[in-house]
Amino acid sequence: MMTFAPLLLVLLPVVAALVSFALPERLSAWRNGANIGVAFVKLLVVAYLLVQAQAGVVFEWRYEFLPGYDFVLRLDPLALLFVTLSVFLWLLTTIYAIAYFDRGPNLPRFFGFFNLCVLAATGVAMSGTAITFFLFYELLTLATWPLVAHRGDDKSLRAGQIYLTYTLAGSVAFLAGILWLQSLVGAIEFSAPADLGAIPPLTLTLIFILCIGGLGVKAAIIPFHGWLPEAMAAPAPVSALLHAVAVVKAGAFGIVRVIYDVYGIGTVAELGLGVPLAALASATILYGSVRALMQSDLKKRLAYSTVSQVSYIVLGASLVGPFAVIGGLVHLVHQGIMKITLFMCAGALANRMGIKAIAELDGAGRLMPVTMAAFSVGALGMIGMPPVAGFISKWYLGVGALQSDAAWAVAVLAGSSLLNAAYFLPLLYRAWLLPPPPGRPAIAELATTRDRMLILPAVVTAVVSLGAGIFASLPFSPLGWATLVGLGYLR
Amino acid sequence: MVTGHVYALTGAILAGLGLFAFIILRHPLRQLLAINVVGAGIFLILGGLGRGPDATDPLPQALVITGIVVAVALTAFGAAMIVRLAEARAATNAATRPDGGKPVP
Amino acid sequence: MIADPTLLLPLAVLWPMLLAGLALLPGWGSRMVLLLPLGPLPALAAALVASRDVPVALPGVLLDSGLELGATGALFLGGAATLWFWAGVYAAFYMRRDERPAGFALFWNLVLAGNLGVFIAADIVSFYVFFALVSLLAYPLVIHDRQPASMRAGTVYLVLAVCGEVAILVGLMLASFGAGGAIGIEAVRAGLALPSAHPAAVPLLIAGFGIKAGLMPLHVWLPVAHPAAPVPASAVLSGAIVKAGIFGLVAFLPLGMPAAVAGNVLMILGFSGLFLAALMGLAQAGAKAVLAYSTVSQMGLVMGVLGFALAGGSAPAAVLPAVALFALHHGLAKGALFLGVGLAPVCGRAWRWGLLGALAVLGSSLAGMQLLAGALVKSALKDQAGAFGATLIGLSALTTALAMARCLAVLPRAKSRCRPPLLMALPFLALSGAALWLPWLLYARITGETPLAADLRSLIFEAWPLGLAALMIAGAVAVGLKAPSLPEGDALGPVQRRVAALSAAARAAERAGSRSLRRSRPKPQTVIGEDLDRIEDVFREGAAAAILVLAIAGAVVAASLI
Amino acid sequence: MSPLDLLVAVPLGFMLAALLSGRAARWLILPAVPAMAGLALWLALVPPDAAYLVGHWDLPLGILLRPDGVARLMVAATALVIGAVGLHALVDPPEKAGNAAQAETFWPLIYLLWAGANAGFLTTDLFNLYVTLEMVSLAAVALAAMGSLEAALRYFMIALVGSLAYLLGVALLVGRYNTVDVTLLSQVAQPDLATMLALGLMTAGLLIKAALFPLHGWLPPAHAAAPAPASALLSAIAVKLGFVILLRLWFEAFPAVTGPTALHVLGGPGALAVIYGSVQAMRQQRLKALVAYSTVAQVGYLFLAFPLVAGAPDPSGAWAGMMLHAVAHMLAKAAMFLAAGLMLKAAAGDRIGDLGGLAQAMPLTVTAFGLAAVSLMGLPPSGGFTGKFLLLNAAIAQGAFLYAGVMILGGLLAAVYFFRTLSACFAAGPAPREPATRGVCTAAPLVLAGLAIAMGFGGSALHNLSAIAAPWAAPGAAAP
Repeated sequence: MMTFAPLLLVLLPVVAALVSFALPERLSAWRNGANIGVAFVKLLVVAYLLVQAQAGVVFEWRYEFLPGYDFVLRLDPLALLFVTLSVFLWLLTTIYAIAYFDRGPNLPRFFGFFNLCVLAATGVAMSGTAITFFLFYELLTLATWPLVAHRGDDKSLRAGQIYLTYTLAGSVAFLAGILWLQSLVGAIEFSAPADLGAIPPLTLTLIFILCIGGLGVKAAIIPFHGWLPEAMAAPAPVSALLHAVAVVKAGAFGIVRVIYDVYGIGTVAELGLGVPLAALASATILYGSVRALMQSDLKKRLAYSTVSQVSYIVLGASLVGPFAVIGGLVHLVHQGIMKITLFMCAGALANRMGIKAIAELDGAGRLMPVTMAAFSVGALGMIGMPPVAGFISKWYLGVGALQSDAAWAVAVLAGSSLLNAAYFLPLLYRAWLLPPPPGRPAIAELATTRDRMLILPAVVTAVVSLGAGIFASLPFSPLGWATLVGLGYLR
Repeated sequence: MVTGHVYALTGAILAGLGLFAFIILRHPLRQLLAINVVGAGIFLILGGLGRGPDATDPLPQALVITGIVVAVALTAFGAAMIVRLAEARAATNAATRPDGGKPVP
Repeated sequence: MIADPTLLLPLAVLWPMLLAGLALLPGWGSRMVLLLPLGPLPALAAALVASRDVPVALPGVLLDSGLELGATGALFLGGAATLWFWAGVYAAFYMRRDERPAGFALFWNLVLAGNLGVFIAADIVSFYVFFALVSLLAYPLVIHDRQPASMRAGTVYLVLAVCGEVAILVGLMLASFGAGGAIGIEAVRAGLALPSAHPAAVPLLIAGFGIKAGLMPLHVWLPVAHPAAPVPASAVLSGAIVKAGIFGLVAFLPLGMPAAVAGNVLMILGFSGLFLAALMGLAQAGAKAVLAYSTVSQMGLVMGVLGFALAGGSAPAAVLPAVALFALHHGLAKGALFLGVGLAPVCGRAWRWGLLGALAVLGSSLAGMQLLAGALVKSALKDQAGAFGATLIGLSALTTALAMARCLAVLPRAKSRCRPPLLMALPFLALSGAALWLPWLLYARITGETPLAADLRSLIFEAWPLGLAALMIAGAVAVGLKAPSLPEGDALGPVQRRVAALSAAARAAERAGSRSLRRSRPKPQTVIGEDLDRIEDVFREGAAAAILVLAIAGAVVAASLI
Repeated sequence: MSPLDLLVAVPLGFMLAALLSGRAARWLILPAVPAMAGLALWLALVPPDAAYLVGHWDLPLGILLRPDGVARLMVAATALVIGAVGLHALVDPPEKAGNAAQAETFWPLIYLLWAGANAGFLTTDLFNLYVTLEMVSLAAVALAAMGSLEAALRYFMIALVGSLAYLLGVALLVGRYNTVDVTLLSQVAQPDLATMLALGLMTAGLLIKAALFPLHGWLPPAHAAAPAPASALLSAIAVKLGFVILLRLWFEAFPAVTGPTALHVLGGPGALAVIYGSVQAMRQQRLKALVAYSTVAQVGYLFLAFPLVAGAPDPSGAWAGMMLHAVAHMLAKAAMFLAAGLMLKAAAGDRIGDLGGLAQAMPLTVTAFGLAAVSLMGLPPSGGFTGKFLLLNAAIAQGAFLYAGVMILGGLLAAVYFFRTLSACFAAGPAPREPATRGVCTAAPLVLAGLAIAMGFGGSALHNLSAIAAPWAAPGAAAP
């Protein structure tokens, strides 16, 4: 029966999406209940799967959607890593979104696409073939667009256009890449890298560039990162999900898949493709950080920070050393948890106090201490401050870079840490140490249920990101799981 | 030269003339007539080429008859449309004229 | 009560964290300030009774970390715990009416946890975690009073602390990689001693720890940050927290394996700091600033010796006890000095003389006055510093003594008839006593020599710099010489001004650049659009269709013929 | 009895009934939809070798109806499209204000179109195809005339040119081979000048009907001006007949005549059509004109597929891709026109900028438009994607990177103009004029678009269906 487990993970959000679309606004309580309920059930399923996967069971569901091309949902450890992240964060973001919007316009549409978006993210994670991956990857693009353009004002619509322009262009490049490769080796399964020995290196390199370039758009690698800061026009729950789990992560995850499951480490090393990609990722890390430093809008700064942080994953994946892989994979999770904390806090600040610009943060810590405490944990984690989870990622990436003979990457990490500190610490400084503008009352952060639903998800993620750092070596910690995945590739 | 070929050649010339007319003429009615000339040419070709040395082949004949029926129907339809369009234009013109737009007899 | 004394190690760090957590409870802030002295008690117990060199594994935490108390670590731990305890007593009284008791108690305890954790970490990851804790969370202590000067000091502190963190992180990564991915401190240190170790690892570690310990060119934060904090915080900053940096060097420098370049550089920087910082301290107007420069100077001494040992390949077993002993003495004495400076405003007439006397004794001990504890620990260090180093250490007595005199001279005045409260005086006295007594107690056990082994004559002969200092001080007082005045943080001001100018220029350039990009451009869309409209009109003509039919028919024929 | 002749006869019967029943004609759609759907399903399930000779005359005189994969797919899609459009029109009759008689002419016309299209898809007799072509053209022109007489007349004239060119080709073939049956022709065809000329003339004529660039000039004004249900039928069905006949000619009758180069005479304009149609669509300010130009671009894909099918070592993939693309386009484009019609009724004006606020006012209709757009853009999961995927696969496998590039570019350009429209719907706007539409009206485009999306999940079944009695599968008739 549990071979249907992967399918269940895909179908549950569909149910939630349909319920969301169908229920009229006056039944919003039912809609909210359905959303949280489905998210919770999904979390239970994932918990079961995690335990099973720990024992070595790999669930797979297969359906021939075209002759020779199978639609495969496969829950290998790498997939579970991403699935767990997205399902967990989805539950929290759903709660957060319900509180954030309360009674805004167009909520059935919002929650419907929200569910589709997460469906696509889990689908991306579970895809067992390149074509399945592409299906979900595109679904993600489409389902995210109405979320980005949700507000319907000029800025959001423009953001939506830019988002689509970038991501669709990326998708077709990726599609061209996988089609090309398929024309040479047949359908691409992720269970084991295909035998690429007979293909000329130049062709392989070109295909690699197409695939990585295409995926790099979503992963916001320079010069394809332009859409991400623009997409900040979206409501906070969307930004949170977009940055933490759904879109950028799908890109980064795809890059990991391409390197490890399509090409295989050996081929990538033979072709000498890892180092240029790592260099590009490094450039992105530094560039994103520098740009973040120059922003005066809180969400923009966070957005550029994402540009920078997601490339850590790519860096780790492209360095192809044991520690680097683990570092990249674990950062996939850590960055997600920490960045979603930051965005949920930023949204709460905007929602409760109207704070959008960094200059308005003065005294926020005194007015909303719980929110800012969670924000601070996230920010410190982004800097790589122990014992928040970000430190663990950086540690593994750094040692991994050395193992791969790429000491320069350590310099990149160090420079990025400094820049991260330079753009996050002033925020904390303003929030905690400067006096609030006169006449601004403190916010009762936990007064009503809605208030609590707005703040507590961020607190939970903040605590989790602390826990993921402090208890990094437990078997079910992100690090433990990433190690399991990483060792699988290096065996 | 077989008689059939004469017919076919004539048909080809007719078709060419009709096509030429269709290209240089602008009025829809004239274009419709030009197309009828082309059609006539084609039926001649069909009939002429189908005319065997000994017996007449029934197939081209059947085709020509069917073709002529279709052509007549289409011509009628086209002519009706042209008339309808002329009426509509007249009505528009009348409506925009200062005298209040009485239908022109 | 506690069955296994090794359990004291986790408790030593968890207990202050628990106290910190309690401070977060609404309304508990001032209560927790009163409980500040409780924080270091488990650590003190651990330093006294916990078994040495028995690792305590903490499976699942961080990267499967562990805690372990070594002999050197125990000295550092004990000294720091003592200082923290008495500073805590002092703070409980001093901060009792503070505006922000919760914040103070929170960060005090967290920094305490980090500071103690550094000394007992068994692996580099937990070491780094504790180091970051002590390093970065001291920032709120520095800026506790929110005065503009403190805020500036805090910013400088934070910038350099973060830079130091990154240097240490990278250094540790390189070191761990060199040790084959091991994270145990012993294994990593052994890896650093290997010739295959990455050449940047040791310099980065020296730079990172040097920042914390006030290595000369990296010291600029220290003289501005230490005086900015409230008195008890200054005491632990200068007495205990800088020791985290020293302990980092102690723990990671690959002693026993000659490393000429790194060692010599460290030695030169350390010894120049020893003198230059003391001289700069002379030019300070605030007593706490003078003490802070004195800390830089004394730490320079330790690092100079460590540099010498590193360059020469001395065995760690010989060097480390001496360093630990010196650190113990300096920590307690410097802590007492800061507390004493804090006492000055509440010491009226008679009390003031008593205070000055006590401070003078402490100062003399720091300067290495014979028969005081300072001389003892310095003699232990001199044995490890080579002939030249020993001479320099001897000479430094002159500058240190002058600096201490300067400190006394600029001691804040008190309103008349003030009487120091017991809870502030007691910690001062207790620390002073500990500083002067503990080295005597421990000297034999640590160095294996009896104190005062040398004969009295040579001792007196060696005291000539101190005599010279006394003469100079007397002369200065006699002629009413005014000391030159330097801003706190010497090189900092000019650097800050230039950074500000550069960033302003960069912003201006960026604005100009974006303006030029925004200029309007002609729109090619309209031109092409009109052409497309004309083309489309052609296609709509029946005539065009007829011609195209002929063309396509021809094309099919032509192409089929090919 | 066989579904083959019933599929033609039944709509003709309905047409007569509609002509006779005047204002009540609209209700005939209720029995017609299940009847035709049942027949189409029956057709899909008949054995592969089923055939029907009309009037039981033998070849070459008789007319053979043959249910190959192409016919099955196209007949089924036609039934779906006309059925949905018919039900839509039943509730919301396509008439201009003050011209109630128009609605009456609509009903006989769709049955004529239905009969003509079914006959055209099923028959393999080139002359019979001419007749069906004319039936469909007649119905199409009349439908177009419901919107703009002028555009319809232009369409009519150009279509006549096409018909005559086709007829001339048929005449040449009759003279040369004395038969007009595709199967017989494939056995006797010689690559001589007369055959080539005939093929060229027929191809050119059919390209007019199929509106391939540069012969598409008639399409945008006619499709944009007609009432929405009429536009849906025109774009979905009328242009497909020309395409299907071209398939018969090039792959069944004359594979031995046409060389690989000749196929590029179709593929090249196909590629150009994709680009040109997309560029023009991007420039349109009116919603329906945009959708109409999108048809121009989509037709391009169908012809771009010709060289890919012929050039593939195993043409089954490219063939299925082409057919899936055609069917997906039928469903999606019909859905899109219906949705556009509903949107324009509610919107402040017919420009894209006037669509503001519609996403809130009529979410289901905008959803239908969006789903149709997804399929037309070739984004997964959808029939459009599956089709394009197979075509791209074939193109890349045979190194036709130019065609592959055009397909990819075309998808991107489509995304640009469709998302511009969707964006406009999302924008804040004035309160729509007629916020509530009736259920069936909304459901019809939604169902069609949903089917276009659902095709993405049934790729294997459709692939196998398209392969039934395909020309490349028959021994000896393989593509060159």
